[in-house]
Amino acid sequence: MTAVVISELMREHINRLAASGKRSDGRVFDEPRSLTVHKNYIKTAEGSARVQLGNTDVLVGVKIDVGEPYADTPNQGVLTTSAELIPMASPNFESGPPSPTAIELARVVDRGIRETKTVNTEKLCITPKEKVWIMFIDIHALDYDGNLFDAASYGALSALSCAIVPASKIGKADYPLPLEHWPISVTSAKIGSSIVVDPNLDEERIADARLTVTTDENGDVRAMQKGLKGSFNLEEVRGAIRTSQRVGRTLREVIQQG
Amino acid sequence: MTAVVISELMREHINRLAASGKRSDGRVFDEPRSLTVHKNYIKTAEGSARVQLGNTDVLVGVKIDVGEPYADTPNQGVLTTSAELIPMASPNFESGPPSPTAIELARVVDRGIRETKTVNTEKLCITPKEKVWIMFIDIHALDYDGNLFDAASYGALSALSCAIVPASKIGKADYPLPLEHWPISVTSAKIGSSIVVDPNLDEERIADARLTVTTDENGDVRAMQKGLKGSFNLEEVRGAIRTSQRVGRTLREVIQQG
Amino acid sequence: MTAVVISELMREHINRLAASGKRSDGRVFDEPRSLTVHKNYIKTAEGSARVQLGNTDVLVGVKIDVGEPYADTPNQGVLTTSAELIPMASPNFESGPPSPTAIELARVVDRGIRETKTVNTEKLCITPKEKVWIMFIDIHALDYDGNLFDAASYGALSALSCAIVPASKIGKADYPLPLEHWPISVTSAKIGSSIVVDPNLDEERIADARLTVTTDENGDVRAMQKGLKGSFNLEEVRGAIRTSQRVGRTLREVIQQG
Amino acid sequence: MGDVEHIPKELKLIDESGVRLDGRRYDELRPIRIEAGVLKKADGSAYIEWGNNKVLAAVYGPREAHPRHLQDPAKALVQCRYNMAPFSVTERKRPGPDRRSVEISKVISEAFASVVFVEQFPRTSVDIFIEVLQADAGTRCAGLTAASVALADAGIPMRDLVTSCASGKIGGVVALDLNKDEDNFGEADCPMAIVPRTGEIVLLQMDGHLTVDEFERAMDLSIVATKGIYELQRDALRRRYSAMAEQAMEAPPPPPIPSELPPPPDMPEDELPEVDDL
Amino acid sequence: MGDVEHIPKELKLIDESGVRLDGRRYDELRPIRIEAGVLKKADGSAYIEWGNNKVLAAVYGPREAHPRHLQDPAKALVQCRYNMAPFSVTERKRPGPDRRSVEISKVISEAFASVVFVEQFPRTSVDIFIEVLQADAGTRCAGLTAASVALADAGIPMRDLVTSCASGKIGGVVALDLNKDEDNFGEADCPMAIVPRTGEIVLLQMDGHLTVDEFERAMDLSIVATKGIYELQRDALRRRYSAMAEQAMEAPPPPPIPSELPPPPDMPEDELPEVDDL
Amino acid sequence: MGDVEHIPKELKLIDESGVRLDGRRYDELRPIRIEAGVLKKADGSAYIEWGNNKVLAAVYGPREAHPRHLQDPAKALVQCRYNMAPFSVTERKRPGPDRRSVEISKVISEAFASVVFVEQFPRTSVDIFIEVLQADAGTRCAGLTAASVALADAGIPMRDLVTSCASGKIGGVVALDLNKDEDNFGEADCPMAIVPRTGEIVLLQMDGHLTVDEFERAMDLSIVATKGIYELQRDALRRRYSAMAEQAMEAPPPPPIPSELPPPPDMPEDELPEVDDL
Repeated sequence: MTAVVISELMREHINRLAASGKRSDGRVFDEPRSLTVHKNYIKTAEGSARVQLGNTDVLVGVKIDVGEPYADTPNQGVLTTSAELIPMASPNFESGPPSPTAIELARVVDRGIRETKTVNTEKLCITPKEKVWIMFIDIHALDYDGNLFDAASYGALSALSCAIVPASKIGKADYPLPLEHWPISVTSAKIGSSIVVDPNLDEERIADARLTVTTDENGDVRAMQKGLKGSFNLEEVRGAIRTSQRVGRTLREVIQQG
Repeated sequence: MTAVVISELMREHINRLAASGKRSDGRVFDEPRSLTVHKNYIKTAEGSARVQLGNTDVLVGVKIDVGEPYADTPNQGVLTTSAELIPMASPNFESGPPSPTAIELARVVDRGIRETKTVNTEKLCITPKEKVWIMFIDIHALDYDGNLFDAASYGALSALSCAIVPASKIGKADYPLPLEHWPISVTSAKIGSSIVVDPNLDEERIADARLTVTTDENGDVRAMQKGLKGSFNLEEVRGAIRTSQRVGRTLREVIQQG
Repeated sequence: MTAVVISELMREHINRLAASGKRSDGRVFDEPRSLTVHKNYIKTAEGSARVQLGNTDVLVGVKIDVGEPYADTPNQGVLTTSAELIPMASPNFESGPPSPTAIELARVVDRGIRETKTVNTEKLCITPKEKVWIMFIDIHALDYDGNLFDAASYGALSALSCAIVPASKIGKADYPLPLEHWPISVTSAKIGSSIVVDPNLDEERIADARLTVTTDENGDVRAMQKGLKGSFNLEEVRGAIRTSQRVGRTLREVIQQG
Repeated sequence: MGDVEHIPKELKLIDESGVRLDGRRYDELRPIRIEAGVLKKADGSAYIEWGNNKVLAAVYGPREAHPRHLQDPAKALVQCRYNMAPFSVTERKRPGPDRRSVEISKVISEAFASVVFVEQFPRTSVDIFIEVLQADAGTRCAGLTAASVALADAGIPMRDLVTSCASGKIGGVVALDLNKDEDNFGEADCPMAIVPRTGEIVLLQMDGHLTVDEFERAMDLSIVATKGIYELQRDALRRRYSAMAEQAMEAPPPPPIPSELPPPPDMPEDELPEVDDL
Repeated sequence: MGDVEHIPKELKLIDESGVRLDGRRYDELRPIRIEAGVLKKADGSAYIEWGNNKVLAAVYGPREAHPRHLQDPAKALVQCRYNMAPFSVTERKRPGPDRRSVEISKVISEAFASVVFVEQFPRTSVDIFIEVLQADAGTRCAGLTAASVALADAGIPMRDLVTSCASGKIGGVVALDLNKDEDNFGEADCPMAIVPRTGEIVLLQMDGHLTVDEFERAMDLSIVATKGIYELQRDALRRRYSAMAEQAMEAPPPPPIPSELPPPPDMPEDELPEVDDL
Repeated sequence: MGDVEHIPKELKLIDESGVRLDGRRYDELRPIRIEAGVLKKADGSAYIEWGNNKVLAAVYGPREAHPRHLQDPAKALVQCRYNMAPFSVTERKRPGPDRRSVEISKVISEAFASVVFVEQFPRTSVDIFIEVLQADAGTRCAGLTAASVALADAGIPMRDLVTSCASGKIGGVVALDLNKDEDNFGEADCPMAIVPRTGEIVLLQMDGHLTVDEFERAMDLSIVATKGIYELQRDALRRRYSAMAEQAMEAPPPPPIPSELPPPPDMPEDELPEVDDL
């Protein structure tokens, strides 16, 4: 990703707004952008969703195919997550092998799903040790206006939630992917001494630190990832967890109904 | 490939010649360069040919080995074509992974052979679904003086025409590769308002557009590929097809007898 | 590796010393640096050794796993050697795919072991044509002060000499890797008209030519590799072989007892 | 032709009364829908649905070309990257370019090079990104057609829009706009791209088996079809400009936040009419 | 959690009396040993043994950043490369970075970025290399802790040392510093890194399942533990400086051989106290 | 030694009367044929047939080295790329460099570095390309020998030609110039390259098992053989120069087409005799 030159004016503008409790797009600090979810967007995928979080636009497809299990989990299906930050989505994305940013994104989304046991992988075994269903989650960012972590995470969960296991391929009846949990990631960004949720691109660029907290339907913590070059103190971490629980509850409903 | 700076003088020179019906090497517009074919040039290959089209010099080797068929064609041998534009052949070729130019070259040669059903791949099945003969066509450009498309295509056809299936490896008798068609590609280049066949390097560099037309022994069209940044009108395309049919007939004989 | 600018002063200094029979670290011409060997340094490896040759510090690990034999040696285990010149070890090493220097290093160490039949690979067959033990020798340079060839070679031999074949993985008893020879490589460098053994980094950088000679316990030659841009005459080659035999005898004992 | 997954030998791609498996006649296009200006970050963009193909195109530029040694001191580079999303095909495609997409990127780049006024923007590049989201044969034609709209949406001065379509041969009949089954089991496919007003053919590929007469008929079908598609492109741009004009009238002036976007390229006013008699 | 090789279903990671498989209590660290200045070529280095982890860290810089277009005219880049030796794990790891090590390199780079006085060294990079020689869970914490010492050993001006530790949950119990079996079969792991004197958390990751209350307890365990580790870091540096001072007194002056090493960076004298009230 | 495809245990590489499988005596070379100036685009070129080896060498340069940061302000780089065509060996070789060819490229580059007058062409590179078209053991020697002729054909000033040959041990006998079967089933192989007039050994490798005495005998065989090969190199160049002279006399003056070739490097006239007492 090429270096991004942010004018000092922009930084001052957003910092000044934040100091007076405001954000450049009019939201309050703990207010996420509007989320729209379009499930089953892609017919060639076993599951898919196009998700718009404000102006951030992400398409996630789930392909499900027969493959071999890992030796250590012979009765479980396999989950694998990739992200492409295609140059269509931003003047700062370049084609080529996945950047560290894309790799971190894919791994954080993957952990959010995996650690919550979102998919019951034991129901994805065909023949123990030999054949299981493999899920490929592919994150395709189309338009990047900040906070890809959450948008990709919502897209992945939405795509999984409508995915069909193509069991007719092996002479059985197709069935919906067995989902058991609904983990929601919510990202907070620290701007000066303020902490805002779901940062847009302008906020993300000047933020000191970022904290993504994934909570489940019980409010338990399932994954966390701190990013950027600044720091949080413990009280700020606690605040981010509370925000994640509260915002997560609302967005979980949007995704479940989407 | 590094940018090539062509002097405007060269461009003017060739354009002026073309406007008066002449070419820099004395040929008339629809006259290809002389073609020499040396079959069986390489003993380690199952088939091979070194082909000189004017000063363009290409060596093509065919290796044939046992492998697995594609799932969708369980009774057919497999054809795969690669091209290396090695830096030996031109100051403008660089080592490294195949350039777009090399990839296009390999794919156009491959389509010319594949779409004409040059090789009867059904006679290359050993055990259906399990074992078939795989043909690797490797195009090795040695000296590049323009029109690699045709030179490589003639080399590939020549190498296939003398290739032996090494069936003794699996306890049977070796037999010649079963060839059924003789597709010939002929490339036309548009220079100003003139169209010349088999462009040499100087012509190729200043040409506006290129059209490669592959015809079979009946004069039917089997593959086409337009290249470069200019355009053709429909009448020019028709002319290029007629030229390909006529020039193809002559060159097909050279290759069949080579 | 970035270009290294060596001051002419350094070159003159070392050359002047050499002309008067001296070396910058006080050694005589045919004196190697002190060698310390710490075997079984890494518990996760089947064999390992950390070797310090002067200030050159190399860690070599041997992993042994079940795999398939080569088709042409169906009854023999497989040996494969890799080297990483990690940027920790020198300001001139860069991360990325193996450089030509790293590849040459791995191949020279590999040949020294392979050509001496150091390991009796026939005792590493599990099921002919199907399963054999595969040895991965990984050379990890930690601190680079010249003459990696010898340090890596001593490390590899030391690691092999304490390696255990993990036969308990396949229901048998673990046993020591069957070592049959003790090849020792000794590198000579030509500085002006002098030849010094085991060059340190300063010497290596200004050396004209390098000759690595691997001899076995009988004093026979098992591998040689000339490097750098200068030359040796035949008499100098003979001298390097004699030095390798003599120095090798001493260092072999250090490694056998280490 | 394309990859064949299961070979129904007796598959009849077109029946006695000239009706194709999806109900079309030999000279019928699949339904096409084009929308311009669908992305926020790109300088121009377009979305196309063409039968079951779903393709996005985005344009960035003219912007400084990098790496620098690729810059042309005399003109802009036109660089296309055609890419398929992993989930856009039946068998998941591994991310990143394969040989097929490298070739398609090359021929599409070349197709636009003579249409864009590249001399106006030396040392820059005009970058075209085509993302195939859902594929059903004909993606290069759909992508090129959408990219053309995205270029206009980005305000890149061009001599005209480029329009693309394919024809081929199925069950012995020359037919327009093959879908995936027709492409897999048919006898020939011939994609082309044209500047509709001048008849300049800027992309032409063909594989399969056509007599010269069949080739002529295929080209005739495509040329006629591109005239209709050209109208859809223009219509998408018209709707886009109307929407922008409405927005401009309704919306309050933008806040005086310093923009990080580069100033628009210095393009002569009088070039604009060349693209926009829409 | 991590890769699981064999699943002993009935494995009890912590018994009724609160004792873990390796004999530790829930709030006990594995033995840690740190040594500074262990490599000759690097500008700074440290070695750490942390339970069965063996990790080396080296620092080069500040030195000219390359490639040049990555240089920041306003400050130094802090770039970490975390790497595992192929033999450091049970199953041989292929040489070179995998996705996991790319992510770890990124979060460690970010953890140090706010601690190093990067503004003092524009256009340079401070390169941190972490090599895991033997792994037993917790390598990122061990590596980060060692890298912190290596940075100080290299004389890089920092606001303070950074110290790292993880806590997690095993057999239903929140516990400090999981080893490999505990990481594989436990319920959660939460590595963090902190500036001990200010409480700034510069690295925080978590996966598994923790209630908010459990998370609080895990953080408490880690924060207390980092205070002890911080002392080990300072102690290693103290020993390093003593050794250097002794050497300086004992050794004859170095020979006047022209050095190839660049002159030390021009760092203000008064910054040094910030790292070294050790 | 090399890759062994089938192990005929009882294979006798040399019989009681000292005759090898291909009929040669222990001190006999395979037939060698060298031709200079075989390619049009390269600045210099040569083709060699050495037994069943067929190898082409081409030279470009001195030309501007790139990427720029590799340029040496004091001298030319000599860079060799040894490559095997995929069809040059029994089992198809995947295109592109493998570890073996990287090593061979390196040692051949080094072999020429002390022979070319690199100081005359700072910041440039002399690029040597060796393409193995058909391989039967000894390709590095054949390639190096051909490259030497190609360098002279390109007019690159050199102290002398370099000549290469290998000897080894088969069936207990030290023998010259092993072919593929001998290399596969023999006991040792020792390729070398020498400046014949001065005896400088510029390439030396060996693997297998030789007593010191056997090594001496192998080197003797090679050194004697290189004297004959050197004559073949000189002869090829003589024929090349004669042909050029004839052409120059017969051919009409070239048309006044502006050339795109760079002007020949500014090389002092009096250097030329150093290569060309041929």
